[in-house]
Amino acid sequence: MILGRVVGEVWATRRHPGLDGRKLVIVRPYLWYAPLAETAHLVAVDAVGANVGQDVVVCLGDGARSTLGAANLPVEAAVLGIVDRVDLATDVGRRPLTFVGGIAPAGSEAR
Amino acid sequence: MIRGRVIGEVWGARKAPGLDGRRLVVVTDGASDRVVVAIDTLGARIGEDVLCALGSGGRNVLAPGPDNRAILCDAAIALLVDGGPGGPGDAGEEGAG
Amino acid sequence: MRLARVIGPVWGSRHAAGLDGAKLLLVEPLGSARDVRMGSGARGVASVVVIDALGAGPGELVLIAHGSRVRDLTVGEAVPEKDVVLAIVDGVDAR
Amino acid sequence: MFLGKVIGTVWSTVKWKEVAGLKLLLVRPYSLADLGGSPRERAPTHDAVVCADTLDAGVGDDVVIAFGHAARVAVSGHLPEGEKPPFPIDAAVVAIVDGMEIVPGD
Repeated sequence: MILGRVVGEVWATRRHPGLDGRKLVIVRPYLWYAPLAETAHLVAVDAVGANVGQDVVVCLGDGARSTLGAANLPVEAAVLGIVDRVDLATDVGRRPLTFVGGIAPAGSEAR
Repeated sequence: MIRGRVIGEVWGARKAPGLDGRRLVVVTDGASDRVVVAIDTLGARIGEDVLCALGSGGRNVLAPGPDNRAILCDAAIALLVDGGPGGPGDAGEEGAG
Repeated sequence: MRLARVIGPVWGSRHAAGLDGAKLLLVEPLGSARDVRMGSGARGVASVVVIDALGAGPGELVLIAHGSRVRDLTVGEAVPEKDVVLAIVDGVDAR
Repeated sequence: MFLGKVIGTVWSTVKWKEVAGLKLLLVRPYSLADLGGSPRERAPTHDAVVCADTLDAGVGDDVVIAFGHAARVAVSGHLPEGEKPPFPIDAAVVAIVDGMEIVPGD
């Protein structure tokens, strides 16, 4: 699962029937997000009613599909939680955390 | 699979039971700084060019077929290169030359 | 899936049993539309070894795909190679 | 899944039979930084990937692309639960974008 911020929404009428009735959101990940290319975004199905500007937890792969209740969905990522608060120590370990686009979630401070 | 070169060997007395008796070699792919530790069943020597299979491909080197999920292996030497283009370090040698 | 230019075959007599009779190619994936029009590989994109059952030759443009499921559905479940030539490309229209 | 722009089509004759009927598109994924501004100004910067398409997307369309299992499901039509999709592909178009709203600033 990854941590990200909902930065937008996508509308599409021509889409795979497996996406019918599902809201698609654009998520900017804060940290590593298993990209095929460094796209700095991913499109996820919103399972919890997340709004633009909210921090969310996104599940990828099989987990995303089972969150939505079926294995055979054309879905790679699903928002499964809205984050109320993040506590993140960024200076633990040998290398400080690097954030996608240099943007850290609120609550992540060196301590 | 990645095309790489064996640059070292790894020994360890304490290892997971699935690795008992397995030879472990260090392979670099030349193009990036990526280094992987792979199981070698073919007798690759240091300096030799190899093809290294990853994930389920690596398990298929040790036990071909779909029922090998229990095998402890995420990378294995699949072929010792006799010939072909693009050995690791080619770009570097061109640059130096 | 990616488009790639075949650089040439790679061979070796000592290999895993699953590679018996297999033809392996070193290919250079193409990136941008410009690469595709110019017919050369993207700078900085690492070359890949793929298994080919379709008979692609050096210089040809091929479609390659990656993954264990792709492998299972094409060359077979016992093959230790997860990058597969899916098609030999006749043409690309890119802008 | 990622957003991308369709930049071309690919055609070929020698194929695995499972891939033979599929329409193939060249799609360049967008980076988040590419998505600001008006739809006309959007220009993707990433390397192109080849995606199977069953939704009849055309060159210039913005699309949502999926990889892996999701892509194989996308070209399979109706699949009984538990059955694996039979197509040896790893990327596909799952939606054609009508519009998007982006608020990338923090």
